[in-house]
Amino acid sequence: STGEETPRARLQVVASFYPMALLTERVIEGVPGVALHTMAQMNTGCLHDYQLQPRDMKILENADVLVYNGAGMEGFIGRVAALRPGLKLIEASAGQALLESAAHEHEHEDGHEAHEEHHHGDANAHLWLSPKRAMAQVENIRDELIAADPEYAQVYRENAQAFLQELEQLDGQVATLLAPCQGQGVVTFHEGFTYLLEDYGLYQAGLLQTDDENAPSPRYMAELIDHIRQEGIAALFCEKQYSTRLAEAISRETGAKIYTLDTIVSGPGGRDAYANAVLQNAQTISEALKK
Amino acid sequence: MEWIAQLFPALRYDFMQNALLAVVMIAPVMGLLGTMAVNSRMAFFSDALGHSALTGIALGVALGIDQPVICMLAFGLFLALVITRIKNANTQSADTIIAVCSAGAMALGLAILSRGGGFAKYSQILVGDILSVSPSDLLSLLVVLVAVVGLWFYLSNALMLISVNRPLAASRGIPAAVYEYVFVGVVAVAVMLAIQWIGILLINALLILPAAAARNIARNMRQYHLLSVGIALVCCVGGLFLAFEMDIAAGAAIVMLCALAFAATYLVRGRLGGR
Amino acid sequence: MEWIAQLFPALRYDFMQNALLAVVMIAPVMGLLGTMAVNSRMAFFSDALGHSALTGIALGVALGIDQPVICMLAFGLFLALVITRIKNANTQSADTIIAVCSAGAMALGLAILSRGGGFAKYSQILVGDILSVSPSDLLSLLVVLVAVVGLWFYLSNALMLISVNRPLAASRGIPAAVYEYVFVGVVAVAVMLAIQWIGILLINALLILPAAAARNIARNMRQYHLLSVGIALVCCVGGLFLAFEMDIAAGAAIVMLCALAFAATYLVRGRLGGR
Amino acid sequence: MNHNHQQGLCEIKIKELSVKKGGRQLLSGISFALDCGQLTALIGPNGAGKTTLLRALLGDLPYRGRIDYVRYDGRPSRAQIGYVPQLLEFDRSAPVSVLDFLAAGYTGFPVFLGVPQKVRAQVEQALGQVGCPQAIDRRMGELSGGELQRVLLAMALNPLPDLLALDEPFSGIDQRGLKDFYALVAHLRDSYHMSIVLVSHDLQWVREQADQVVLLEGGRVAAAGAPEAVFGTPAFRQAFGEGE
Amino acid sequence: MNHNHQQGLCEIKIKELSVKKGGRQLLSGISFALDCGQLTALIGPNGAGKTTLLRALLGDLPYRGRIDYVRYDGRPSRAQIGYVPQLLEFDRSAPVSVLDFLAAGYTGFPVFLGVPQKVRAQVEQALGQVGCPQAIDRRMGELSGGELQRVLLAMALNPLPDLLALDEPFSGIDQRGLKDFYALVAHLRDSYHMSIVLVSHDLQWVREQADQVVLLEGGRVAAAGAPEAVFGTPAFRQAFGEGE
Ligand SMILES: Nc1ncnc2c1ncn2[C@@H]1O[C@H](COP(=O)(O)OP(=O)(O)OP(=O)(O)O)[C@@H](O)[C@H]1O
Ligand SMILES: Nc1ncnc2c1ncn2[C@@H]1O[C@H](COP(=O)(O)OP(=O)(O)OP(=O)(O)O)[C@@H](O)[C@H]1O
Ligand SMILES: [Mg+2]
Ligand SMILES: [Mg+2]
Ligand SMILES: [Zn+2]
Repeated sequence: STGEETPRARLQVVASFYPMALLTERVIEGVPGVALHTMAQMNTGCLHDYQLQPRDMKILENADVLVYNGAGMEGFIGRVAALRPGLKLIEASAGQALLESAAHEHEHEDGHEAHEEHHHGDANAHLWLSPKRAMAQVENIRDELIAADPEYAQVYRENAQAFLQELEQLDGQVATLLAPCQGQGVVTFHEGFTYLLEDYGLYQAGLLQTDDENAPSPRYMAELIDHIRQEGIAALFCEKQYSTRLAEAISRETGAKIYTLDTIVSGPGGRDAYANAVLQNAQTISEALKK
Repeated sequence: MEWIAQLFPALRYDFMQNALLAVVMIAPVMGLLGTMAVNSRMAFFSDALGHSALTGIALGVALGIDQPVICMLAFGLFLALVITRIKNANTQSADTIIAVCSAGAMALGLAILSRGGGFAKYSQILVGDILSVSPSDLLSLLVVLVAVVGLWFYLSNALMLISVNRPLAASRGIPAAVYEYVFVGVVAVAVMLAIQWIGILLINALLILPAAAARNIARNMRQYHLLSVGIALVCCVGGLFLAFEMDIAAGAAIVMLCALAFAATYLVRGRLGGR
Repeated sequence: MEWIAQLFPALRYDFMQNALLAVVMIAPVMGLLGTMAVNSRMAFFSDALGHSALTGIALGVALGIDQPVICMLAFGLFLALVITRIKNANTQSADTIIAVCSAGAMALGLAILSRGGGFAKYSQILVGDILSVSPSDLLSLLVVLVAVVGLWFYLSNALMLISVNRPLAASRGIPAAVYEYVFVGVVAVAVMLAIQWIGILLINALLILPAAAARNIARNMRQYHLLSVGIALVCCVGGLFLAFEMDIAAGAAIVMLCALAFAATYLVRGRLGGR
Repeated sequence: MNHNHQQGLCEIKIKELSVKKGGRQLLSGISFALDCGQLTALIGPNGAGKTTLLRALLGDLPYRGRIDYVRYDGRPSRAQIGYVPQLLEFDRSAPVSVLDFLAAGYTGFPVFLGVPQKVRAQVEQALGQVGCPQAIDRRMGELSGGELQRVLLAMALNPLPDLLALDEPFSGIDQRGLKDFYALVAHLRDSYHMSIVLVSHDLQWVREQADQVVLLEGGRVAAAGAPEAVFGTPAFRQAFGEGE
Repeated sequence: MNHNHQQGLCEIKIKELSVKKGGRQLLSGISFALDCGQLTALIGPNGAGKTTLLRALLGDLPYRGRIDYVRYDGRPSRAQIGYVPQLLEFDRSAPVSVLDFLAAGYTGFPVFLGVPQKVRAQVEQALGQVGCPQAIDRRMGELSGGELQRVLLAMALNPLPDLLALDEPFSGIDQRGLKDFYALVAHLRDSYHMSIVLVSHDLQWVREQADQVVLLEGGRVAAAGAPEAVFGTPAFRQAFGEGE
């Protein structure tokens, strides 16, 4: 669905990646003359360090509105803003209280206050994974779209209303699923689920994050293993896009089982895709933590 | 401009126009510098610089300097000088020394990164993309182009003699070490600046592949330079349009064309009187 | 085992024990292979293989083959043979050819990746971490160790003569091309297998740095091999414990120690009768 | 040195050999034969193609035409070749000692484990033969020009080859070494029934010692035969002037 | 070649020069002087340190002791040096033609833009002088051993140097070239008041032509002075045997 093939729509809306498209689609459905395009379609992970492709640039060239997650997820947003001064930018996460990026979580556990100064700036950007945060994002998207296209304010409002209701329902389901696990600690291997955990009364007990530029130190790994043993944590949560090798090593040593969650950055699309994925995640967590 | 857009629909887009101007300026710079980089067996020099750019930033942040680009540049220059210094001691081949320094610098960077955070916001500096070049970037590129071409008039003869045989060049009164330091300094600066706009893969490939392709068939310096710059230009412009048409990453398309150019010159080398 | 854990608290953890066993087996393999990799100016050979591993996977997926590791291995071997073939045509220095092939392969990979998805789940294959080595990995490593050491008895003399001067070796009835292909094949397999466990940075550094450090001071083949393997072992084991103590990434600590070893031998080289 | 050559190679026949490289015809229509027990001198001006011819003989260059190695019974055979190149370009920083280099050439024992005493003795003897025993523990890269020539000769002579191909092997050798070497070559030819091809610009010595002389000029054989015959040809006078 | 050397260099004084490398003392206590207009021959067995001494003279090796370049008026000066190395190891695959190489040495004009007609004529003349005009458009890596020596000599002779340092420059040269070269060296010394140091194993020629002979042996000066004097010393007989 590149910009040039479709007949020029009245309002070209672009979503920065899959989850933003899922949310935006529900707000604009049925508005006449609005076309939605998704950038980074072939990318199947988070957008950390994403490089813009010709396809994305073509989409952007004709765009009127860009909906993006924000909070540091789309590193390319500065360049895009500079290149297309006229483009209306909608930051879905605007106005939300962000959690600090938890990549260096362990220093908190040690209670080393001295390390505080390391934590300037990096926010955890994975807000869409918690339905509560997604609702705030939908509200942002709705308000900004109305500002951009006041003529159809009513339709946007109604769409968002319906969607928000569904999300509220989803929120209830997730809360019910996770209620038995209240107060439990969870170990994950990508900081994707911190918001979900915090919002539903669980907490991130440990995080081991690896990518090309980040490898854990053996000391940290050892502390995490000690921690898992002490707390009796029985489940480790990997994400389907990321390696499970370290998780397997920890599992071998502690006996904790490995489960897989979905960061919802790629998928089949569709009206219910978002809700289904979130529900699936909640079910996985609740099953894993069931004693 | 209308007829251009008629002929090349891709040029209707601003980003394509900017990208085109950018490669037209970068290609000659890399084509020129590449001739001597290949002669001096520095094929992985810019790769090493690129990979250690993050180390420069990390060091800067760890030391509390808040000018990431300056730190990156300073560290790149430092690394370039260290590599040249060790290389001139003549204990090892150039590629080994580059590998050692590159690995050491990268490991240092990773060690700093694994100790404390706050770098993610800078790592975007390194993900340059030719498609997102802005008009102000174009101005900086022009400056680099003029500076490098100007320098080349003074440096190229001496660098050629040094690359043939260092003691012989020294015996003719050429201060070989000075010229080498200037050359690696220029390469380091060009690489570290351009990396923000075009990314590391593209930079290293543009520096080495056109010159290597030219070397397959060139029989003298004039042919070598002409072919190197020519191949760089053709592949860059061609790659850009190819990427647009085929919907693939621009850098990847350009590099693939360069690799094809190498393959082509490699295959015809015998027939044209090369080796 | 109790007293060991007493002495080295780090070894209370299974993952540290496994990591220790793994490096104790990998270090000699890389130390041995590295001696000839450095002699043949292949300092970036394993780097090129590592960076193009993803291309192998991408090609496999694009062609519908669903065995990523096999595709990766096959592509690595293919690339190694291409590099050796072009190198033997003698038009360019080894590092240039490695750079050309590496850039071409990577660009191909990126182009395929940018056309269609589904690869990200494989890309993590390449970010091996020594801390995640499993007992079954250890068995594979043992096999590699035994195979490489065994082969070395047959290959090393011939490879040494070839690295000194190829025509001379050929005149003594050594089929230089065959030996070279076998050698790069072994390196390619070892690298492609080990990359899953220890990651690309560590593998390249382990292959090159200990041998380069040894070369600074070695005066004959026996010293060269002893020092190379010795430095690799000491740096690996030391680096692992250092990483535990200092709370930094294990791979980074090991590589930094190797770089220090290079610096140390570089500085004393004159005094010990090296160059 | 108790190689029995009666069973070995008898003759090397070169027929219509030509070599093309870089678009230029470096050799064309070269035909002659090398007999065992004979010393063949290749002479000719700089750039005539002498080195190119030797390299083709070694199979180090692609060529057209035939080079046949023939045994006493007329059957084809493979020859053991000893070669001393005109210029040895090698990696001077390699940690390879003269001992490593020669030991690896002489035996199959992997030198990275060290060199056994027996092999060391063998290397010492070979270096003694070429007058360079002091170099045994030096790195190859540390040798002077003349020392390197001597070490290469020691390599070429062990194991005793069927064909010894020497490309200006004595050009950097000092006066005393020169005499010894000339004596050594004569001795090898006479005692071991070895075929020797030698490139040299020392026409005096060639005239006295060679059994056969091949004069190359511009990639062709300008004259070939017994020294006296070749030295009398107009081609020879043209190539080297009136003197000599 | 109308360089006026009356204003130029007069003498090169070497005092207590010593060179250490790889833990070995390669040269020690070398003292002698090179006068302008004189041909000094460095002789000695292989590995004596002749090449090492030349490289120290060029400043290509670190040394202890002093090397002073003195002008007519006694003031220190910088010398223009022409050098032909014993072995030129270079990158044979470099796309550098003989013309590029010489033109870059002779002029400041950047050869990557092509070589102007005037410079080409100058290069042609220089190549003619060393008997190698056919090589002008070949790549450096394609030269035969003797052709390379000639090209290097052409490089060393232009611009006319104050000190010409030749390390066995004639070792790969054919017989006819040899005579021309010997004549050229004699001519240079006589006409241009140039100081020449030459390493050679051709003792006959040294005896006839050198003004001064320095015999090196094991890194020390074993004898120095006029040829007749040096050739009569016991050190000389010990180094080169009774003959000669
Ligand atoms: N880099 C080095 N390290 C250690 N020793 C060296 C080195 N280079 C040369 N040598 C030694 O120094 C001595 C002198 O070498 P040099 O090349 O000066 O000899 P030479 O007189 O020129 O001999 P030739 O006549 O064979 O050219 C030799 O014994 C050689 O082995
Ligand atoms: N790789 C090459 N490509 C093209 N021409 C070459 C190549 N190598 C050598 N030549 C040319 O081939 C000719 C013969 O070279 P060769 O080295 O065989 O001469 P030679 O008889 O050994 O001379 P010399 O006495 O100087 O050693 C020379 O003119 C040289 O320029
Ligand atoms: Mg020759
Ligand atoms: Mg010498
Ligand atoms: Zn993420």
